[in-house]
Amino acid sequence: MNDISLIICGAAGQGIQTVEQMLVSILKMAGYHGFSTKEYESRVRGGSNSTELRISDHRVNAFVDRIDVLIPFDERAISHLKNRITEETLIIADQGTIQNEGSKDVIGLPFRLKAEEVGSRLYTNVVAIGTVVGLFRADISQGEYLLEKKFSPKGKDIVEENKEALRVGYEMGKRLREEMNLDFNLHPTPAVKEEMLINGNEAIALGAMAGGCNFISSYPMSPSTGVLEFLASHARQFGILVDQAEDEIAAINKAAAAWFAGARAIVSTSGGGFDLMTEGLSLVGMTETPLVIHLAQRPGPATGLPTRTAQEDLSLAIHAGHGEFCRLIYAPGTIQQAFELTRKAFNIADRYQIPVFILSDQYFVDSYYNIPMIEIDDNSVEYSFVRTGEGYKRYRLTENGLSPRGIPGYGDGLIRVDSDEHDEWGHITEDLEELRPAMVEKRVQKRRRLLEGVLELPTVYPEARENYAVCWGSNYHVVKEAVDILKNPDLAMMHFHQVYPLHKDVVKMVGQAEKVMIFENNATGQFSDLLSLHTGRQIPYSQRFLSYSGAPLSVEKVITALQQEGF
Amino acid sequence: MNDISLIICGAAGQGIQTVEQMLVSILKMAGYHGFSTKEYESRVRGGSNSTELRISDHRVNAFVDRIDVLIPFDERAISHLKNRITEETLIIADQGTIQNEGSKDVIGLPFRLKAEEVGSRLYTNVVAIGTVVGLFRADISQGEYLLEKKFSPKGKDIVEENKEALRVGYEMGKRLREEMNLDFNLHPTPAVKEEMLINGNEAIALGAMAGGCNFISSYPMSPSTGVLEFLASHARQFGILVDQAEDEIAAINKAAAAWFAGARAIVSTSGGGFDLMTEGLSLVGMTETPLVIHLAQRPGPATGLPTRTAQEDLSLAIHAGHGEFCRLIYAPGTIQQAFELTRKAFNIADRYQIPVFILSDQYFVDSYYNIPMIEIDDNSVEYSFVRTGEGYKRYRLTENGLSPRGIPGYGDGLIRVDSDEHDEWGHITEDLEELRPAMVEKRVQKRRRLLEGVLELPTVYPEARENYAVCWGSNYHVVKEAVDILKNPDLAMMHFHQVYPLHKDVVKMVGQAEKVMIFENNATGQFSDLLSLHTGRQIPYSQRFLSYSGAPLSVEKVITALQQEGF
Amino acid sequence: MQYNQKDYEMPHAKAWCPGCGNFGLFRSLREALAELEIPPQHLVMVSGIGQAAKLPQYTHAHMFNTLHGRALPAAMAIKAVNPEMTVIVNSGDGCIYGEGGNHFLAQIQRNSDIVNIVHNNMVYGLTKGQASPTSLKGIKTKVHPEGVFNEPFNPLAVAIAMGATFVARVYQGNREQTKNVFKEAIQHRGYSLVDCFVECVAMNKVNTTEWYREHTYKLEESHNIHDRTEAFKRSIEVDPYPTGIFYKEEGKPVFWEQCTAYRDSKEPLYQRMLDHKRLRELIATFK
Amino acid sequence: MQYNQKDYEMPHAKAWCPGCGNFGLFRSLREALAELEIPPQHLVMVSGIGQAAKLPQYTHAHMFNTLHGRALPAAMAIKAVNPEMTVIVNSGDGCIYGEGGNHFLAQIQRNSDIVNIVHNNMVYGLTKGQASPTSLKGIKTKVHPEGVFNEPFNPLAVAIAMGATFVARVYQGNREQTKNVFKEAIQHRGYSLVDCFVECVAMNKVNTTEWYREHTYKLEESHNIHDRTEAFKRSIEVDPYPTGIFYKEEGKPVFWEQCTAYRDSKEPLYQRMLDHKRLRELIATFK
Ligand SMILES: Cc1ncc(C[n+]2csc(CCOP(=O)(O)OP(=O)(O)O)c2C)c(N)n1
Ligand SMILES: Cc1ncc(C[n+]2csc(CCOP(=O)(O)OP(=O)(O)O)c2C)c(N)n1
Ligand code: SF4
Ligand code: SF4
Ligand SMILES: [Mg+2]
Ligand SMILES: [Mg+2]
Repeated sequence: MNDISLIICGAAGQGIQTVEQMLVSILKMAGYHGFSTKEYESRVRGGSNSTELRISDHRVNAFVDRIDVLIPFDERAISHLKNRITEETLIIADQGTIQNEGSKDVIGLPFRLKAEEVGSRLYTNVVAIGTVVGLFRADISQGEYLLEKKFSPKGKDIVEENKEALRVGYEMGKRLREEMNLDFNLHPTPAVKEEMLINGNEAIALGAMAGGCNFISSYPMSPSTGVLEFLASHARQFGILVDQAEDEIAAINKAAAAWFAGARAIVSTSGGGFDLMTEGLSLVGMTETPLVIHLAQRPGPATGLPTRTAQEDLSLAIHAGHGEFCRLIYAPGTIQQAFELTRKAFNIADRYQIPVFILSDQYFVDSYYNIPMIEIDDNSVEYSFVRTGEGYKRYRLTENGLSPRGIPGYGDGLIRVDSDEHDEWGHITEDLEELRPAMVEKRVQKRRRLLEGVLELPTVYPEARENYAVCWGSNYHVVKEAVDILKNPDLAMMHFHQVYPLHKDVVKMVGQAEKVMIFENNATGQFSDLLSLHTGRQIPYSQRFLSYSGAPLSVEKVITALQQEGF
Repeated sequence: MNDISLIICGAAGQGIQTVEQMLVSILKMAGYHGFSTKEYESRVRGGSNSTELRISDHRVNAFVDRIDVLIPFDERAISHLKNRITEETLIIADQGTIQNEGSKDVIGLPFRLKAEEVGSRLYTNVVAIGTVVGLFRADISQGEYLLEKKFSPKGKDIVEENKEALRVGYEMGKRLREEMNLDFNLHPTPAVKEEMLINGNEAIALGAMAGGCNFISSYPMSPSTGVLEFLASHARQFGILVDQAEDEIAAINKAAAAWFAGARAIVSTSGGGFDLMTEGLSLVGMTETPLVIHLAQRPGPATGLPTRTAQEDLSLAIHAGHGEFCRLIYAPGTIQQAFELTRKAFNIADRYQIPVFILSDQYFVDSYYNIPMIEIDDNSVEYSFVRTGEGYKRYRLTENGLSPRGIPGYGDGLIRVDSDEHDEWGHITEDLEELRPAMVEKRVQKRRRLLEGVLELPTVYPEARENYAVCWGSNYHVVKEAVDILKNPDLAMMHFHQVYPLHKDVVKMVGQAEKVMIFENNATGQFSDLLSLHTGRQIPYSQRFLSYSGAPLSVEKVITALQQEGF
Repeated sequence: MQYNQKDYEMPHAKAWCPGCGNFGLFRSLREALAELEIPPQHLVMVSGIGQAAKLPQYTHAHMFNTLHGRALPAAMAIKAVNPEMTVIVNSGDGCIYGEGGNHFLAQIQRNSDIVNIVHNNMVYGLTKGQASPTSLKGIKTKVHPEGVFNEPFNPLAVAIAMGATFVARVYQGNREQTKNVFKEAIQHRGYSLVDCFVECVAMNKVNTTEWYREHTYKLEESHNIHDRTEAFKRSIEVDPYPTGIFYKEEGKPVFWEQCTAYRDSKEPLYQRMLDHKRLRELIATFK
Repeated sequence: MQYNQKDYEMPHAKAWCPGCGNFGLFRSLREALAELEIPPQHLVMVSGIGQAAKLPQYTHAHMFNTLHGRALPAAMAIKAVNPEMTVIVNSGDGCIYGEGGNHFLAQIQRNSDIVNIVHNNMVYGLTKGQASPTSLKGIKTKVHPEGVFNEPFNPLAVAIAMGATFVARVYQGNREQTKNVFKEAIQHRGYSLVDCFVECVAMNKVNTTEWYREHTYKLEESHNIHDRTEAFKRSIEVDPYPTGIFYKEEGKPVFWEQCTAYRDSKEPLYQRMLDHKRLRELIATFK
């Protein structure tokens, strides 16, 4: 086995996240490709949460149902995952925690006992971490380094005891591997050590920074809060103005006004919070103010499943806000795309004076994997505002439909922006015969005339073929891995990272396909509808694989679906 | 001429509305069919507003560009309407108010002078009203009756002077008609006197009452406020609980909770206010709470043109609110439909536990015409809630997907409603394997399974033909009159009063048409897209006649468009 | 009928952390309900979203668990439509004073006859530790790594300024006081605000049980709860924070009874039927 | 440079009714601006939607005319991003205290360095006469045919309760006082609330010029503007309503200067460029 799926499951508050973070880091520094993703309940303590870790000697970046190794932190973990545990699953638990321990299914190891021996039951998790590292015979020094970094404020003794716990676990793991004759044959790739380990949230936040973001006003809401917290934690070094807004309405109005006044602003939110922003979105449309919106999806309607994943808000993002205006929607499928598209979002928003969305979801923002180091060049930020002179007209009607955008205080012009219909100076107008139609066209036609050069084609993988497994946003790796496994010479993936508006060549690409099957995490096929409308090729329900349980789509489910439909 | 278009134009505050109301009422009671619609600026005094009155011996219910008679109240009126004034337009003004008076174009009559003679310049408008009545040689007694009703609180003298002013005007009008040999050959229809004169707002509000509406919480916003004010003015007789909410968010949350507690509630709003309601809409979707929403459209985005008309919020109404759930959208085209569909909206909302929209617009709500008296039967309200017993489950999974809805205090059951994903009892759940999918399907499949019997076909007029002028909502009469005038044996109107979801037979109806041309008051063709997606027949831009000036579509524009496209 | 506090408890496990202040608050509330003998069938529990807002999930009564911030407008409507119900809103400081701030103001203006218990743990519990409007200055969070600097929201002072008719603060750890104030709040006719200090043991390491014990004290018996200026003065006292009933005004008309809909009938709306004859008469006036 | 009040006036015709109180208010504001010699290029006028909110349309300065209710968050952001600007918010009582109520609370908590002039005509002017949060009880409107019964919103009392640092009321007809209070508000560092009584001659037939003259009086010279409880007491006085500065607190830090973004630089954000080196260093930490 050169690709192991290991799951840690326990209650909120039992420290699963620390285990996840340390393990992926240690295994990466040991030269293994890694992926981790978590699923958790909407509570702070208790319940059943789990983290899936994939450890491999090649890149693995997708959720699988399969569990090779399970480390349950409590009894409930077993029932929580019962549908995914098979004959093949190796279950390793702290001795005494699981009932049917001793049966051939569950291997009990004395995590806590050993921890207590080392000094305290608080080290139980560290013993468990050590055990996993031992199972993979990975280099333990990165673990020691991490423990040192984490615990040195607490004193040398604590650091040493932690390290000891790690080593004790390590030995147990190694021994188990030998006793059970486990064939975890992972060949480390030294280059992996030089890569970065990063999740979706971090990639979006870093992308924003690379795009010159220096303002965020948002209201906490899972799963979008990570971007707010990340930017806040680097506010000082990068001069980012952070405001935890009183509500989402305030958040978007502040962000819009911030752009007006010269900042580069983002808001980060999720479905319900975004609903509240939609009037502000319309304001942005009317005033031709740039804006970047991170919309991290979760299952709805209403409060729904606050900590789960979904792709239910695509249609909403396309149509939200009353009246008509232009917008652009990115739905990154990979960490690299998340970074790059968010960076770009700022430049496009600025240049075209439109709102640009980053449409992610809980699965995407909470998943980590290793990627080659991100590089940025010195032109990562493209500023599009101008110094104004007297007589400046904010809404000058120009050839290409764009009016140069000024900033109050930069030059002598007065920047006059109005949410009412307005003339070129931004003054309110009721001229229905000329100004109103001209201004409507200016706003709406950005889509047709201007975005042409900006629109991107979907990713086709591995190459153009007869049949397509189509997906968008966070399903990139899930579908890609399924296509890889199926090795069907007629089948390729078509992944959309830019979902609205669609490139005109998509009509041809989809039109020419023999068969298509669309994978989406919603119950109605929102992207399928969009594609049908755009291409004129009606995609019936039988060709839509819709998953709306709140869990991420798995590689296995994609494979089964494709096989059943004869792909 | 048996169909005259008369326009009164002046500044806000000059009393145009009083003139409009009295004139349509007098002319109706004289047995003439009438129609009136107004356009006005977003201000309380000044500017240029106008009212179009159509007076005819057959039913006329649509806006026309043509002006047969213009009564300008000030100089600006002429330039305001310059593009619609032609050689044929007869302009009658108060002597001395219009510059080029005396030229053959403008006829000056001493409205104010005569008013002063009668007693006060305050009667100027009444003299003008009398003149118009005289022009048509209509019965003046209804005018006298109205003046009496209106002014009797102010004393007998005032009433008498008003009547005298009316008569003086009447004589001037009659004389003018004779002098100019005007051929206003209207044959009065006595039955018209027995009809009712009503505008869109009133029809919606009355429809709501006939549907058992007894709760409205709304925040003022043009052009939707009329429904709130109408219901408020009858709150006592009909036991309607009225709350002018602190904002639109509160309005919809109150209305949803009102249904929960046993009321039949409506909210009335416009684009920006509706944006703020969308999270509440999603709550309604999740909790399967009935709701009726009156969304009166006006041009956007943002504040846009607050007092103008548009059909820009159809896509928004379809997609608003995060997550997925079922909804139904009516867009009445006639006053009768407005009444009947609003009534029905309450019963359907109650039975299927979904939000039902009435999508109107400024043109629709502000237009008056005469229709045969509305009749209601004693079963106009269908109550669908049940008395509950112990063990009651609010979200019981049933065969047909509907769970009987209880009311707190009616029976012994506990009504437990949750915005989180929930089990049959309404208790929060994180069961992703069974409950979540079951509940999603319950909410989403109402559309497919349940609404089938409720969905309605579009109106085809005069009968099924080869080619169609397609429209929806308020454009009914405009397109119908154009079709009538064109008398093309291959051309019919297809009007959608129920725009979402679309009936399945629409696929065939549109598919079989030779040519179609869609008329919409927006810049992107929102209904055209919807129809394309639903029917699989792509409707290109060349077949979309899109009007987005903020003015209503006119009969003439529809005719020209159809002729140009060879219909 | 005699009630026991257990009669108001649902069998489901609670998703709160061990040691969470919400447990104690809930217990006191159940005791208050039992002592007032309020039948679950006459009790509607309303909440927004948050840890506090889960309380109705655990309460054996009618429940409307609304959106984050929107409990108050919902509660107001429920009471107005169905005035026979006792309507209690339980939600967090973020929910009521943050996202829902505008509704807080509006309810006081209306004097809706509802009870509003705000679980004030000075933090956003459910979303894991961001500052709430009541967070004290200097507290560090992931969004405020250099410390919160906004002026903390003072719900009592604002309520008194707005003309609220029942304004109280308790600390849940004072179980007897808490229960008694809840009882008085439920019995009060009008909008009753009870700002209730609760511990969030997981996310707020500053305002702990010890902190609350040390930084609160009970208003003297002699405090005149009918003097608005005096109440205001006491409400802006900080550190230590007084607890108890700050202000109370009896006899002010409540929202629902002032509504036109109740002029001629006191029946809940669901018991009324449309008067078709009247409607026909109204339609006839359009002739 | 010397300025004249005319320098702040746009040439466009105003859409207000003849006799509207907004004219006088606007005149006093222009005079205040001229006397303080604020260059139009350094002045950003922000408003929501309503009759009052049209004022920036007529002001020769930068302008951001936002949505109904949303002027304050916009103004806060503008000042925070571009602190060299003088930021003034003009909007109506409905806009600021009604739709925008939650932002009113939040701005006071932040002590944003902006001026907030509320044109309080006790009515919704632009939408033709519905009650506003400040409407007096008993006033009849089309939505309230039996009269308004909500407790009128008391902006001064709430602001004082929230810890606002500049709280004043004027009546526009008192031109000198109005101008002077505006000047003080503009010069004050922090959130300055000036609730300004204005006539709506078209929609409010109760609160007329005569009414305002009869029902207001000026706070005595001796009023101590630094005593919060005293200020509160005066703020709840009704009929007659005192005018003048009720409360003022100097030296409290303002929002933008407390933001981390200004710890190491005071430059407006648009003048700063991304530090790529630092960003590369940050990215490197993900290894
Ligand atoms: C519109 C919206 N915004 C944000 C959220 C996310 N959210 C859920 S609970 C909560 C804060 C909870 O804090 P509080 O009300 O104080 O309750 P506590 O958990 O502390 O009891 C937030 C921000 C949401 N559910 N809806
Ligand atoms: C979201 C939203 N709701 C409602 C409106 C309609 N609206 C415009 S102005 C206004 C009230 C204006 O009252 P106020 O703020 O007191 O200003 P005034 O006209 O009295 O000066 C309303 C309700 C709107 N534009 N947007
Ligand atoms: S996070 Fe805080 S408020 Fe939430 S349950 Fe835990 S202790 Fe209670
Ligand atoms: S309606 Fe009132 S507020 Fe508006 S302009 Fe006229 S007088 Fe002024
Ligand atoms: Mg809290
Ligand atoms: Mg006002």
